[in-house]
Amino acid sequence: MAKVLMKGNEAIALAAIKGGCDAFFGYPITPQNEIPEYLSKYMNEHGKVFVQAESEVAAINMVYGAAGAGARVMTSSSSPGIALKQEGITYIAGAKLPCVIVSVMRGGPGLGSIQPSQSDYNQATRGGGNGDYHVICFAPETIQETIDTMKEAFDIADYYRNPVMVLVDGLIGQMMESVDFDRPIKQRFLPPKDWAASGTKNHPGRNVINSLYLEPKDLEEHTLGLHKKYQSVIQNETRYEMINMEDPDYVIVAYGTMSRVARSAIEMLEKKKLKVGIIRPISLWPFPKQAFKEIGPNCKGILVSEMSLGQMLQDVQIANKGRLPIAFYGRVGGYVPEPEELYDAILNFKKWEVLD
Amino acid sequence: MAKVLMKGNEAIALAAIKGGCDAFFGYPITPQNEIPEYLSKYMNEHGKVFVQAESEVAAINMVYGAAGAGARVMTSSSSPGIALKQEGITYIAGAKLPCVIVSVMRGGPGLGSIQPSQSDYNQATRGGGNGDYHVICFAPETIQETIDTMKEAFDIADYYRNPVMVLVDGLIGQMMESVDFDRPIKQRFLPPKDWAASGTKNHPGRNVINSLYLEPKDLEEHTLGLHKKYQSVIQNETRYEMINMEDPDYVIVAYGTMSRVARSAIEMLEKKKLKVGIIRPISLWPFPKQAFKEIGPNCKGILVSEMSLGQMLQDVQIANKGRLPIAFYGRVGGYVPEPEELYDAILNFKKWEVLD
Amino acid sequence: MPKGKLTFEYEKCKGCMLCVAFCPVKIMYADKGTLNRSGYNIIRLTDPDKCIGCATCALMCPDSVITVEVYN
Amino acid sequence: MPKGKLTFEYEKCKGCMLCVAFCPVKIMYADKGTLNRSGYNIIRLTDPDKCIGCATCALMCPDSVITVEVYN
Amino acid sequence: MSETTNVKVAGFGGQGVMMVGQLLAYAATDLDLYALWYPSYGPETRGGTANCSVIVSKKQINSPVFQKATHLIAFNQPSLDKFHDKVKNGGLILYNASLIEEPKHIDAIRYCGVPANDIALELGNIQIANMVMMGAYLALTDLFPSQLIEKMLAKLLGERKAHLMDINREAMARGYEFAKNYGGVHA
Amino acid sequence: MSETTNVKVAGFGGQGVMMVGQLLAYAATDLDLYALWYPSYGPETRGGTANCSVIVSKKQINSPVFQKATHLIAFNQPSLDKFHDKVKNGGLILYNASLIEEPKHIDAIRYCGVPANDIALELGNIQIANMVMMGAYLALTDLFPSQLIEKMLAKLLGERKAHLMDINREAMARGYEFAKNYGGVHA
Amino acid sequence: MEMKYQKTSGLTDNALSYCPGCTHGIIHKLVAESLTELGVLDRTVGIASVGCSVFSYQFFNVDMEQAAHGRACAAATGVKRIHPDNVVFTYQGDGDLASIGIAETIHAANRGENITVIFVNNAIYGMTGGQMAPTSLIGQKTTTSPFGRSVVQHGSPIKISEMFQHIEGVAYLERVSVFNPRQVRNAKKAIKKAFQYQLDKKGFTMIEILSSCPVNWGKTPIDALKWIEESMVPVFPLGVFKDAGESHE
Amino acid sequence: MEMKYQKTSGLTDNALSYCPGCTHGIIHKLVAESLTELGVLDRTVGIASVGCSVFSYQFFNVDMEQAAHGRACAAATGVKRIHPDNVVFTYQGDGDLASIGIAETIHAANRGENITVIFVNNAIYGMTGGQMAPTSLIGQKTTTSPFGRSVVQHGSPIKISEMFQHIEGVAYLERVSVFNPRQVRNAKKAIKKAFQYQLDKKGFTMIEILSSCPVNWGKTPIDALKWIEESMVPVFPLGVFKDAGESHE
Ligand SMILES: Cc1ncc(C[n+]2csc(CCOP(=O)(O)OP(=O)(O)O)c2C)c(N)n1
Ligand SMILES: Cc1ncc(C[n+]2csc(CCOP(=O)(O)OP(=O)(O)O)c2C)c(N)n1
Ligand code: SF4
Ligand code: SF4
Ligand code: SF4
Ligand code: SF4
Ligand code: SF4
Ligand code: SF4
Ligand SMILES: [Mg+2]
Ligand SMILES: [Mg+2]
Repeated sequence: MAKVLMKGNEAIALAAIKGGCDAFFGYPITPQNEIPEYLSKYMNEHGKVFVQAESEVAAINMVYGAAGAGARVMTSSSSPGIALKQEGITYIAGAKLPCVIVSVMRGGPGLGSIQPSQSDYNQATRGGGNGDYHVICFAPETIQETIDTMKEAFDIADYYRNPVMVLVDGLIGQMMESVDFDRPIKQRFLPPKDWAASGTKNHPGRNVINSLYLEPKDLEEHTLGLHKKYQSVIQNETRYEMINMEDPDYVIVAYGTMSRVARSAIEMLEKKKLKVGIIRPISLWPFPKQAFKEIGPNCKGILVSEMSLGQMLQDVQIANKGRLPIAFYGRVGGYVPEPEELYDAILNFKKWEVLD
Repeated sequence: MAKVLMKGNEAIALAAIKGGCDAFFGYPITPQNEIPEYLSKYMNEHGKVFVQAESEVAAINMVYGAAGAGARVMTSSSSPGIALKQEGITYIAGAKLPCVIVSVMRGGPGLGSIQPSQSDYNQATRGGGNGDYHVICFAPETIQETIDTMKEAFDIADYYRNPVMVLVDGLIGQMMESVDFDRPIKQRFLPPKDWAASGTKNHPGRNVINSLYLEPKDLEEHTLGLHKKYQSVIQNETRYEMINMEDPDYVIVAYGTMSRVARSAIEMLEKKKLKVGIIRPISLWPFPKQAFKEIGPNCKGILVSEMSLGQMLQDVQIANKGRLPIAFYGRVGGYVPEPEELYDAILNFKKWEVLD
Repeated sequence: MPKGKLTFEYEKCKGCMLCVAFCPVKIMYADKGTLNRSGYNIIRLTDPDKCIGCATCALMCPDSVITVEVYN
Repeated sequence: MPKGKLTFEYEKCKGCMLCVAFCPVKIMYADKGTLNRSGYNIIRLTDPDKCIGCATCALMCPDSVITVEVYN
Repeated sequence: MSETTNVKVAGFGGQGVMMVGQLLAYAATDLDLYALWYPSYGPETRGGTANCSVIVSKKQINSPVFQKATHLIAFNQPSLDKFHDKVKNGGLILYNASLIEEPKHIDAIRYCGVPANDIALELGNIQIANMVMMGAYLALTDLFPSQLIEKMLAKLLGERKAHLMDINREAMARGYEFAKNYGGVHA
Repeated sequence: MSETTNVKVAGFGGQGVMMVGQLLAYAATDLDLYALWYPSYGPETRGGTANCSVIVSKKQINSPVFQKATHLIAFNQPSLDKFHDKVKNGGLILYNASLIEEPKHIDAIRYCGVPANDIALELGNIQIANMVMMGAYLALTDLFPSQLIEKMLAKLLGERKAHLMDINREAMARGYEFAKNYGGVHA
Repeated sequence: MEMKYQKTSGLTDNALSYCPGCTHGIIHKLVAESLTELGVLDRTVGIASVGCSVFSYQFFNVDMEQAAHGRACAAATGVKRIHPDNVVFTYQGDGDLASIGIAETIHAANRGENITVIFVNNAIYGMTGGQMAPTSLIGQKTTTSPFGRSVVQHGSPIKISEMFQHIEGVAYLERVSVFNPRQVRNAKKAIKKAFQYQLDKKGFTMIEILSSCPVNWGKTPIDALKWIEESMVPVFPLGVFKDAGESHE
Repeated sequence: MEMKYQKTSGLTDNALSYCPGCTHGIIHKLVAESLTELGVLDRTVGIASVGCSVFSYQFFNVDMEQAAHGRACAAATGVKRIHPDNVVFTYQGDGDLASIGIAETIHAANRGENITVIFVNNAIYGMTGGQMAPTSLIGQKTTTSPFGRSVVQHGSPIKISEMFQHIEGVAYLERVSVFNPRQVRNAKKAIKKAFQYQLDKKGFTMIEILSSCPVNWGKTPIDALKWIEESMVPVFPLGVFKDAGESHE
């Protein structure tokens, strides 16, 4: 397949099909509607399942049901819609089920707006469901990377029996770029789903999908088991890109759309003879803490930039361990900062420094 | 009123009435059922509003409606129930409405268990709703403190026009202690709610309760306005207790039930000639970062202890800025660590140290 | 002699043609030559004298563009 | 000669008395002297010979405590 | 009375276990002592067993949980089995001898078996076995005078159930008496 | 063609603004250039105005947003008003003269007003005013040959709408011609 | 000269955000006129829902709350319980009310909340760009039912009024439309009556209004009205489904 | 000797967690017996809901999923769409189905999901300790309606079967009870018929079963059965509410 120009949301949909998605359950919400719209056509044509649920709550619980029955399942939504899915997501995590959740961020809080934003970082990485669980969360920066991530997401979910979230902002969902659907993804050994509730004739024993453990002993054991799995995710799935990081004067930390803006900004800064590197977290959970150890000794500070008022900022603070000064530059409301703004923010680092 | 022996949940309910609560909307869930049960009787008798909603989602949106109409409103729930309220909470925050949310934590993830836990720290402090918003969150350690907090919570919510969460674990909800309902609370000047949607005859102009701002300019302005408010909350409402903190050998950081366990543990450690202090965050958001600056120079490390696998831990990491080694000791599943366990954890600090 | 007098708030008109369609005496039309600020053709009467002042146009107008007064 | 033969899984019995209440020949009773491990009085027959093997007791038992066989 | 007493009360649901614990906590509060009562509210509450913990102390109570109880009041066999090893040396195990076999004794612990069900049945009401145990408990410890517990019970029962006071009082007295004369008490 | 071209296309909803932008992006992709298209999808899309941005580049496109456009194609007055000051020095403003008054010119910018609606109406279909503008745009820039845009358009219309190719082609030609002969073009 | 028809003072001067010819605009007028005529504008609180009518808080000249998608009836319950003497209404689309919000709506009705629900059924998700609604008709092509709604895959259009007539808390329930002047006048009557019942504290009232979405139906505004009459009405018959009459207080 | 009645192999050997005399136990047997007799245990997936029956995943001898409170029908939809040839059923209480889960239940019905819903209506929230349910009777005292349910404050008990009969996707819908041996036998018939309809791919089937909660009603198990007969049945009349008969495929 040659390169094609495609809208982010449609690319996500097609990539899901290429990634072996068996079923989609979702509820309309801007700015991700092209995902269900595309899939309503093509899942049908491929003999797969597409259900427009009555709500986000219903959708995520259909995902629970279908994932528990052994399928490769996805849902997609946007900010307030993801909020409604939080209970379902913690159930899925608690029952050790695989699924893919696409979150296309818009402005908040509340109904907010439909413009792009990154202010659902906390929502994506800290849940909002109850309990000690994690959702593996990837935040690609281009439509190409979004496609590659989507295709792999189903395998990762199956491999760890854990929900995987692909987190983009509304801009990535709405824009078009030229992309290639045939790039290979990592091959993983995926054991048969002999744990699935599909009728006892399909497997030995009786399978139960469940997250209830009333006995403290059982729940602690279960939770520690999850914890152990998360350690292996941290070990194996942490992803980030180091850009221009040989002994930089400053480092910008940015993900998704913002890292692209940062790329443009550092080109401008180079002309000012400022060497600015970028740490681009690709996995937001697990957050690539180790990247920060590699920052050279001459770095004067870290600029975190988000389309929010500072959410990933906290992960950077944890990773930085007080070593370097941290500044924050963010825009909200639907504004995507322009390269010039980051350029200025680096030049006026002190002004944006996060004190205390 | 003399001291009375009272169950935590019932004390919460009575304190709400004393705090001037006009209306309760909630849905049953263990281990907080005594709150609505108590209120179903007494709100009625006091001519106030009690509605058992059809779900947590409905309950929080009734809270939205009633708070928008100018009332002092509360809801209460537990872990998966709070998850379902996340959309409503971000709407309330986005629309600048006051309300009190009581969260009585049980085990998770998913259905988990009904035993006490503290694994909803992230849920409480990082939302799970969308957007850049904050819920002011207090975590008292005794029933007495819970009462005092509840009584004040309505004023704080009104003062900042922001949701306030009172976060306790199921143990505090279920146990009985002797308490005094007549302790005074801080007096605040609360301006009349001339912004409320109560009919135009009750105020000048037309009032609209809303969180939608489609124009980037408007939403950014709105969000920055919220942000400014949050700065003043940080300034004025950050609460913590420093226990035995004159030049300690170690510091335990614990909140709620765990800080009580820590109090017992440091008594045991004193006999071992170890001077161990406690930083007890009372407000979880805003988190009392400044307390950590006051840790004396001879401290060898910070032990964070939670009934979770480490959630507040991250706030401690941020506050600590890499200064002291941090260890973590947590139990989950419904187990409340016993003082002996913290005692051991301090003695074997290295074993529990959080690396990387 | 017209029985009704119409006033249009032209800038609110969206050119939907509902007034035109339901006018019982068929005297309304969209003026293709005139756009309002939103880019819609505004509505005029071919023959104001024939207006019977029934206000059906105003009733059906979703955007409250039309005011109808009647001569009494 | 009894028509039915009853077997009880005593440990599952919760002493709810539904079997007792619905036995058409009223031959069942709770033995106050015998508790099972859960603390419930177990059920016995006053007069096994009178059992007609109708299995109403078993039908109504929520806990599937009773097995009924009939002599043929 | 020692500075802090940790009591565990355990039995079948319906045996009135929670109430025994609460009465102790109410009594402590009445004396201006610190008190904390905490129920198990887990899966065991339906059909199975129930238990509660009480802490009575002269000073502010910190940890609401304790590893070892000073006193165990066990109403049935599973409860004794479960909590037998969670009693402090020097502690007391009071058990309902109607339903529990005499346990193997550990030296550092006092034992007392009271046939609470039998006494209650004698008095004509199985429901008051718990107050028989309460009476015995008061006899074996110096925690509270019987009158105080009676006063608390009266409050708890309220007017609507005031007619039950007599039989409860009698149950306590019988338990008290039995324990006072109990030969098996060690130490 | 310069390394990177930023185009802003803006007008009323329904004027075919999005399609003009998409055709440019498709054409770039066909030439193996990098292309990025991004629509406004905000409140303005219902009834009000709509706009899209296109970036065409010889190298990987980083920032998907730009502060200043190289070229502005304005279909109505509000769009010109909104984006006039967001055009780079040395840039181009192409406007629909049927609906837009001639703007005050800034020296460093080229202007071209095409009466696109009028030409389209002449051709008998107001819907193709956008392709008139497209033709003019191609005449004024060296971005793409008309044939390439026609090829892309054919793809976009598909078989079902293939019959519309002719009139669209003619619209482009008329726009092209008009712009080539346009006196008002500066620089 | 006598005023025969003018913009009601129940609406603000803000231009409506609806597409050309969308009958949301007509329904807005009817609600606003009713409240004005009943003289209750100054004690009314309206609840805007999420859908094309989300901006109705800018249009109704009364105090308004904007509620989360589907939760208008919950928010209305909150308001009404605090201010029982206020007039409280919700304005909701079919996606909002019949899909995500059906639980909140049924339970407000079942509690007999003394509120009025204006239920605008246009058989589509208008605001989000034309996805299938639970009320979409069999065969109707939408952006998420590209091959047409099918009984087997999607089920039949949900009949809200038919279901709600069995709810005891419902005092008045009528299905109307606005596809011609006569229907508009009738719709107005129904809406006003519903508010009157609320003033009389009779309980939950709901008016289901078959409305158009020319843009997402791909029709001219006039053809859209025809489609209501010819395609929707046979599936959603007009009429009074419940009228409890006398107050139950 | 011939076996007349024994524990069905459709149930596991785990002791049921229900209170003494709770008819959840009887209903469990009927469901399990039906599945056993139809020979479909090995291709059945059951959905346990949240309520006293949450542990039903330990009791039914089939593959099970435990679903979030109220979402059993959504989870069942997920399973059924993946495995259309499996038998899929939910087992839900009145709090689960009629309160928090009514949206999911209605929409599964409306889509005509080919699943069977076992709806255990005991007019109370059993598991959480006896709070008011939407089906609680007028005057019924519960822990959250201490003065008794009242029409004015809480509304009347919700009639699920009455409402659902209007949903086109519903193939079979009956309300039964288990308060005496005859009713138990009748309930069994209804349940088995519902599963048979599912096997015949007729669409959504639901059996509403009036059940007891002796503990939270404060009654002996036997008095509780009487209360079903004397107090509940008049409010929730037994009978077939819908029977679509022939397959609609
Ligand atoms: C929780 C949530 N889910 C989804 C959306 C997206 N959304 C906005 S409006 C709408 C549907 C509107 O349809 P309807 O209620 O029929 O109103 P209409 O626009 O047709 O008048 C949806 C799904 C949202 N804003 N919030
Ligand atoms: C989201 C959520 N809300 C509330 C609860 C608490 N809860 C557990 S069971 C239950 C009600 C059960 O009542 P019902 O469905 O009637 O079942 P029953 O116990 O009566 O059989 C509730 C509210 C929960 N587990 N999850
Ligand atoms: S008032 Fe009646 S006759 Fe006059 S223009 Fe309007 S619709 Fe036509
Ligand atoms: S009905 Fe109103 S908006 Fe429509 S064309 Fe007529 S005047 Fe304009
Ligand atoms: S089988 Fe019939 S007669 Fe025999 S004990 Fe049981 S109910 Fe009684
Ligand atoms: S019905 Fe069953 S559980 Fe109940 S008493 Fe009889 S045998 Fe025991
Ligand atoms: S999208 Fe449809 S319902 Fe919404 S305003 Fe436009 S025409 Fe009306
Ligand atoms: S609480 Fe009620 S419904 Fe639940 S098991 Fe006990 S008796 Fe049955
Ligand atoms: Mg609609
Ligand atoms: Mg129930």
